[in-house]
Formats: sequence, C-alpha cells, structure tokens
Amino acid sequence: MNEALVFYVLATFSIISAVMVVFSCAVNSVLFLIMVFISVSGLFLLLGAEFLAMMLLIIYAGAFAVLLLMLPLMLNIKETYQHTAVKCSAFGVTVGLLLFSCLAFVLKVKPQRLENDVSLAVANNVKALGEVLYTDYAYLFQLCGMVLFVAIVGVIMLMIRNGMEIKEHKIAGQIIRSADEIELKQLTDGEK
Amino acid sequence: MVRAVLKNSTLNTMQQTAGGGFFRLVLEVDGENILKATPHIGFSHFGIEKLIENKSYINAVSLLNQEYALVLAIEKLLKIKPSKRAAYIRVLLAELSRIMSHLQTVVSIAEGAGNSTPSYYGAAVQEKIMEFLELAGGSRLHANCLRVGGVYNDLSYGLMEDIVKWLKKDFLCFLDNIDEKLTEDRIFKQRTVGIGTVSSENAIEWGFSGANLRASGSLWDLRKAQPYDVYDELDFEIPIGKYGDCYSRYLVRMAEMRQSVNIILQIIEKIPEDFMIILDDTVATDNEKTVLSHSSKNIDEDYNVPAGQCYESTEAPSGEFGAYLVSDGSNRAYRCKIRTPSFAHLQAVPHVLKGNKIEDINTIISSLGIEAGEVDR
Amino acid sequence: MIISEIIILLSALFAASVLLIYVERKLIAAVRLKKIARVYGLMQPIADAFKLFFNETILPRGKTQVAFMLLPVLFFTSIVACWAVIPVDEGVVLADINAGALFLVAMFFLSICLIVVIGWASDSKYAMFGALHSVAMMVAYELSAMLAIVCVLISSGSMRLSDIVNAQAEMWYCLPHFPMFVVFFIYALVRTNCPPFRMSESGNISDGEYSIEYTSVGYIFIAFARYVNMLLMSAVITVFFLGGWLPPFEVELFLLIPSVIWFGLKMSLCLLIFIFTKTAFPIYRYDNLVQFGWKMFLPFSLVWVIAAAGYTLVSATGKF
Amino acid sequence: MIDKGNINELAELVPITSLRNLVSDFKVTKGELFLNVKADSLVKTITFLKDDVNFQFEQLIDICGVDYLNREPRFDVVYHLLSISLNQRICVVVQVADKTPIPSAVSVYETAEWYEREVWDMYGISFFGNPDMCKILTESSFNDYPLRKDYPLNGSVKWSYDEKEQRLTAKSVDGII
Repeated sequence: MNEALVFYVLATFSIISAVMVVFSCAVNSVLFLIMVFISVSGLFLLLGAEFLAMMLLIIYAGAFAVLLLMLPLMLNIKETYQHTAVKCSAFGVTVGLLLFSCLAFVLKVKPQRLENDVSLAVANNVKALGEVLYTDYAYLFQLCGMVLFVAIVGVIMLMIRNGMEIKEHKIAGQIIRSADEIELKQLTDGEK
Repeated sequence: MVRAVLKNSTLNTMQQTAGGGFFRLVLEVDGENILKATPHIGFSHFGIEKLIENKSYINAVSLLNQEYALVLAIEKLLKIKPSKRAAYIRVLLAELSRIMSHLQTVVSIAEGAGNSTPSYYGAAVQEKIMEFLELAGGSRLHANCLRVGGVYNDLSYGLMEDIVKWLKKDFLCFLDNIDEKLTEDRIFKQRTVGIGTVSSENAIEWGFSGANLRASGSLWDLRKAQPYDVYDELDFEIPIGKYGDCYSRYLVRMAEMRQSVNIILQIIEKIPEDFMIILDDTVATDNEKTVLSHSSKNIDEDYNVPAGQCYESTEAPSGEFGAYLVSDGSNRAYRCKIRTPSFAHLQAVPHVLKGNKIEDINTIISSLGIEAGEVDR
Repeated sequence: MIISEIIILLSALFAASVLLIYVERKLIAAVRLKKIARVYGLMQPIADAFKLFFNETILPRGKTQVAFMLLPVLFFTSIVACWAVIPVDEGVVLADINAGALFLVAMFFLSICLIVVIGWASDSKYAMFGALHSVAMMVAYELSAMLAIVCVLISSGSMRLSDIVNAQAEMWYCLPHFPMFVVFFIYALVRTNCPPFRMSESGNISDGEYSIEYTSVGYIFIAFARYVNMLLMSAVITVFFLGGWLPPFEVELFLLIPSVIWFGLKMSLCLLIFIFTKTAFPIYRYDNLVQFGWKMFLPFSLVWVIAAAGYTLVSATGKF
Repeated sequence: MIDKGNINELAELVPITSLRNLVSDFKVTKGELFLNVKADSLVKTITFLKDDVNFQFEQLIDICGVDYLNREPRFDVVYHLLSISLNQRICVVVQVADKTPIPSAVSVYETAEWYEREVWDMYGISFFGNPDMCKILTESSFNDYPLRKDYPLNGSVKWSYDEKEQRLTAKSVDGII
C-alpha cells in the first residue's frame, strides 16, 4: 500500500515535470528536466535498482544537467527559445513517436536472458549490470564511449579561438624566476 | 532557427586600491579575459587645489610625502633653505613613510594574490612606524611635521636611537620573513610573474614614474637624478627590475625598503647636532614677514611669498609627486597644481589590464601602487 | 522515530559547526597575530545567525523569486542528506544503504547542479560568474575524486560505507592508495572553499561568490551549509581513507577509547589542515586550477584505477 | 651617468634650432625653462621637443590650467615635460582665451588624454582631437568649472536627494555666502 502510494506520487510528479519541460522557457525546462530525473531515480529505487537510480542522478542530474544549464545561461536565449519551440514542434513530435515505438518494441520482444538468468536475481545489481554490459553489449558500450569522445573533442574544437589578444603564461617559466633579477645600481653624477 | 547573438558581457566593478580607496572599473570580458577596461574616477574628489588657493600657505598640508613637494616649491619661491639638521629630519621621516607605503603595496599585492595573512603582519609594522611619526609630528597618519623652512620640531630625545634599534632588530627580520614566506612561494610566483607586464618603452610612454618605472628597467630616481634636501649627501643604490611585471614591481619595492633602511642608518650617523630652522638669513632681511624661526608663534603666522612660478617634484613612494605653484605675492597660492603619480598610473591601467584575466586585476592594480584618494585629490 | 533521529543529527551538526567556526576564527587569529574573544566567542556564531534572521530579505526583481527563496534550503538539504549514510560508529548511522558511496557521489553532483541554479536565480551577473567559476572548478576535480572513490570501492569490494570501514581493519586505505588520498583531499579543499584550491574569489576581488545576492535567512542556510560541508568532507575522508572509527593500532589502550572518539579525532585532524591552508597560502588562479584538475589529476587517477583493479584481480584469482 | 643638464645650455639651443619659428617667447626663471607658444604651433613644438636629439622630452608629466581672471587672453595651459635620458625639465605655456579650443597633445603623448580632460573639467578649456573629451572628476550634471577664479568657494545651491522625484535636485540656499 505504502509503496504503491509512493509510486503513484513519483510517477505523477515525473509526468507533470516532463510535460512542463516542453512548455516552459529554457532555464525552467532544464530545471524541470532535473525534477524528472530525480523522480525517475526514486522509481528505480522502488524497484530495488539502487545502482541505476544513483547513476541516473550522477550522470544526468549532476553532470548532464549542469551542461544543459550552462547553455541557455551563457547564450542568453530565454526569449527566443519559446517561439522556435512551436515551430519545431513537428520535429519534436516525430522524434517522440520514434522513441516511443522503440520502447514499445523492446517491451514486446522482452530479452529472454534477463528473465531466465538466475544469478542476476541473486547477485547485487552492480555485478549484474557489469556482467551484461561487458559481455553481451561490449561493442555497443565501446561505441557509446566513442560517441562521447567525439563530442568532447568537438567541444574543445569549438572553444579554441584564434586572433584574440590573450596573455599566456608558462608555469615552468613563472616558477623559475627568482628574486635575483633585481640589480642595484648607482646613479652617480659625472665626477664619480 | 535559434539565432543567438554572442555578445561580450560587461562587468561594472568597484575596485579597492592598495590603500583602501575605491574607483569604478567597467570591464568588457570574454570569459575570463579582459578585452577592455575603463576606469571611472572622481568618487573621492574633494577639490584640494581649490582649497589651497583659498587658504594660507601654512594650512595647505597633507600626508608627509605629499606635502614635501609643496613645501619645497614654496621654499624655492621664498629662496630659503632649511638647516642641515632639519633637512636630515625631513629625509628621515620621508624614508620612514616610504617604508610604510611600500609595505602597504607589498602586502596588498599578496592580498590580491589571495593571501591576506601578510597584511596582518604588515599592519603591526605600520603601526610601529606611525608611532614614530606621531612622536615626531604629533599625529599618526597625517604626520604633518614638515614646515616651510624646516620641520615642526626637533625629534624628541632618544627617538632616533629607538628607530635605529627597531629597524635593525625587528624590521629587517620582518623583511626576511616576508622574503621567505612570499617571495619564493610557488603560488605567489604563479600569480605575479608575467602578469601585467609593462615594457620599458611603454612605461615611459604611459607616464610611469618611481618604482613602477624602475621595475620596467629604467634607471631613474629623482632622489639621485634631481636631488633635493640632503639626498645628494647620502649614499644608496637604486634597485632596477628586468621584466616590468607584478613580480618585478614587488621585488623593486622590497629592495627599496632595504635601501630606505640603509638611508636612515646613514642619516643617524651624519645628522648634525645643532637644531635651527632657518639658515639663509638674507631672506629675513628681504621680506620682514618671511622671518621664520623655530618659535611656534612666528611659524603659525602667515607669510607672503614673492610672485613667481615654479615646479618642484619629489620622489614619493609611488612615483613622481610634483607641485606647480603660481604665486602673486600674497599669503595664498594663486594656483597650486598637484601632480600625483597615481593619476598617471591609473590612466595606463586599461593598457596594462588588456588581455589579462579577471582574477589578476587586483594584483595588477595593487602592484602599480595606485591610491584612489591620490588620483582624485 | 526517524524524525527524532534527524533532529538529533541536525542539532549535532549545528553544535559542531558553532565549535568549528570558533576554532577556525581562533586558529586564523593565532596565525595572523590577532586577539579575539575567548570562550565566550562560542556565542558569536549563534548571535550572528540570530541577527541575520532579522535582516531584510532582498529578492531579485525577475521571475526567479520562488527559486531564489527555495534554493538555499535545497542546497542545505543536499549536503545534510549525505550525513544520513555516514557511519560514525559500528551501526550508528541513519540509513546504512547498500549503495552508500554512490549516494554520496550523487549528492555531490546534485549540490553542484544547485550551485549553478543558485547563480541563475540570483539574477545577477556577479553571482552567475561566481557560480560558473565554482562549478567549473568543482567539476574539474569531481571526476578525479570519483575515481579515487572507485579505487576504494575496488579494494573494499563493497559500496556500503560501514563495510568499507571494516575492510580497513588491517590497513587504512590512505597508505596503499596514498596518491588517491591526496587527490581526494584536494577535492575536499576545493569543495570546502579553502585556498589554494578555492572555488570563487571573494572579498575585494572583482567578481563575487555565487551567494553574493543572499541576505537574511537564505544566507544563514548557505553559510551553515558551508560549515556542514567542511564537516562532511572531513567525515568522508575519514570513512574512505582513514579507517573510520577504527583505532590506528590494535593496542589494548587504544581499544579502551570509544570508537566515536577516534572518528572525531580523525575528523578534527582533517579540519585543522583545512583551516591551516585557509591562512597559509595564496590562491591559485582559476585557469591554472582547472588545468591542474583536468590535465594532471584525471589521467593519473584513471591510470591508478586500472592499476588498482588489476592488482585486486591478480590477488583474487592468483593469475594474470 | 645622468647628470642634471644645465638649463641655460638648453635655453641657448632654443633660438638656434627650428624652435625659433614656433616659440614666441622664452625665459629661464629659478632654474626652469618656460617656452611661450601660440596655440596653433603647440603640437609642432611638443613633437619637436619629443623627437629632437638635443631635447628628448619623452614624458609628459602634467598639463595644468591657470586662470588669470583680469588678463586677456584669460587662461594659461602649462605643459610640463620631462626628459629621462637627458635629465631635463621644460615648461611649455599656451595662452588661451575663454571658449577657444586648443589642439590636443594626444597624438604626441598618450598620457595627455586624462590631463586634458581634467583641464576641461576644471577650467572649461576644450581640446580638439582628444578622443574622449568629457568630464573626469565632477559628475555629469555639474555645469560649472570649479577652479575658475570667479567660481565661489561656498556654493549657492545645495544638492540633495529628493524622495518625491527620486533623483538628485538642486536647491538654492541663498544667504550663506
């Protein structure tokens, strides 16, 4: 009873937040996205998937959302975003439908291995996840890593700017300087 | 499509200078880097020049090193010179307050780099110097002991011995301590070396003077080049920096403090015993009202200054401090323009800051020894 | 039941913070040759909090007022929540959950996220700059610190914090994982805002901290959260690297001392080092600091994780 | 190395160099050399003083205005130059009438900018060619030139904050002077 209550509260919360993500301005939508993550991680906890719940918080709410927040803050696109959201709605709906059909497909197929493997139920879920990830899905996992790597390189390339007058300092050169550079000189007059 | 215009953001900041005054600095930044900096001054302007024009000469006094140039200019117009002992006392007090000022700059460079602990040690030392100035002149911060024709009074008995004892024992220890803790500190070096570099040519072009000019490598010191009072009789060396960055400016100031100690020790040896304020008796016959003796009655009376104009400059701690005096023969200055070093240095701040990081602003501004009150006058 | 425990935890944290503030002021004053109040100085933080309570609350003009008021509380919660999983003694812990270490990491990330939002909600450029600084700096060290925790997890084989402590009965992890201990300690300095690894430069420096716009109650929460954070980081270091409540040697005399006191002693050692660094060093410049985090610590920690995992694997299976 | 040069030798150079066409008058008083120049030959003069090998005045120390109330033209603008390499000082004086702009020295000395702004702020002498000719020390709503001799020391208006209008307002306080 208690668990069911918590489930319904979290589920409603996450759905409402998810809807608000679409219908609010840039920064607010990211904040709602964080709420979605938090409530979904609560749902994971209810299922007993502690590792997944924490990972969701760490990766999405922690790292990912920080980056997402920086974007609208730095670019200051609070106002323009809302107009374009309407224009891009067709695109959004298409992507949404696509994702939903993927989910439906997965639910229908139901991977057999997860159902049957007894060891997974017994062992804690870190070990279980590790075994699945590094055996069956090893290549996909590596591919994800590659995608992230490319993204990092792309970001760094975007940030490199040429032609700006910025003073660079070499740390080694800075530390090597000593107080001996000061010369004591006499400013004598002509006779001396 | 989303079209965001990328604009550099501007920051409107209030900068605290080494001595505690404030001015406004508008920054245009790109991330961490300063693209443009515009100082706005005038927030502590109180019209000292107008006041000097409307007060008699005696009332136009301020901080010790600051009144020095004015006193010299008035003396030049009056064609008088202080007695040897008075001149030595002047130089001694000027060097003491130079130590105080350099110390303030040095600890505020450290504070700009994020370590405020040295400023507490510095405060104890400054307190001691202010005690000496109080014994010499009667007040702590505004020492107020220079007079036209000499000084306010002879140094009280035993004061010089106290100063020497303190300088030799405590102050040199303190300097060594700072050298040990700060000068060789890795992080301090990273915060000051190569920051705010000013080349020798630029330093001259941007109107630098004093320690900042010397840190850039120019051999120039008014105390030696155009000596006033008894500086030509004293033997001291001029520290010259190489690179003109914050670290050089810091080192030059540290070395100058040691030279000042050297100067004071020489003064104690050379100072003559007799105390008299006026030397040149001919002036007294020139103009009855300019009779200046050490009796306080005559000193506090007004005197007229012959008509004429002159420019006198002294080596104040932060640079060339000049006074351009126009007299019309009355007991008030017709025009007194005060040339402060900070005004010229602050004008160069936009050039120096350009391309540096936001975090370094404080280090750079304190290392230039800028004081907002001196800028505005 | 749980409510009374939470109240006990909060009051203990409050008392510890007050003591910490007093000791911090006293130590800094000692280093700087200043004189400050004696034992009565303990009342100062309480009086400060009381005074702040009656200060005027200043709200930003924009649409962010609700967030502005709520966020300090959330920030405070995200830090206090970490205390729920920290075992002070065998069995003395609010919630001894399986994934305790992960919970800590999640909360660390969440508090970073909240700092950005605090900067945004303040509706001021200076708070925003401060928040961006803090976050960039913390993220730069966060990953290496997480890898340091991963090393500990690999060695202990559990994510439950009390198991981690018990696994250190033979040897504290600060010895075999000494470089990781240093990494995590520096991360703690970054998080607790101690120079030379300070997140945001404040005082007379041009840009402020993320909390610059806060007054009154909001400021109380943020300031309190800071001290709780200092306590928390020292406790986390104690649990992960210094053997928690375990005495350093299994000597009869040491075993007589209650284990809570050992925990407290280790925490205060860490806190003393935090406070000492506050007065002794200048601050690294922001860009140097971030470079240091990304270019030195992260690759090194990665290598160390692989080495630790390899060693554990070899010693467990007995073959390469 | 650096000996203070003899100011009389420098003064002897004035009539024999190209300065003789630019300078209308010069005198040595109290060890200082004053050159009087016309406003239109000012820039040429200081350029020459900066570049010529005999003078080498690299630094502009100060620009200041002097108000001679009953004289015609009313103002003096005094340029103090310093030669670091030759250890010399020189004063260049320009006489200006009220409301007459004079050429700016910014093209020769960068530091002239703020000094000229200060003279403008205090005396109302404007400089053409200065990139940013605006007030520097007083606030923008202040319309007088305080260092002029006819500006009173005690103000006849008092500035105070008006609660109703939400701005600074000037109130007349007659009778104080």
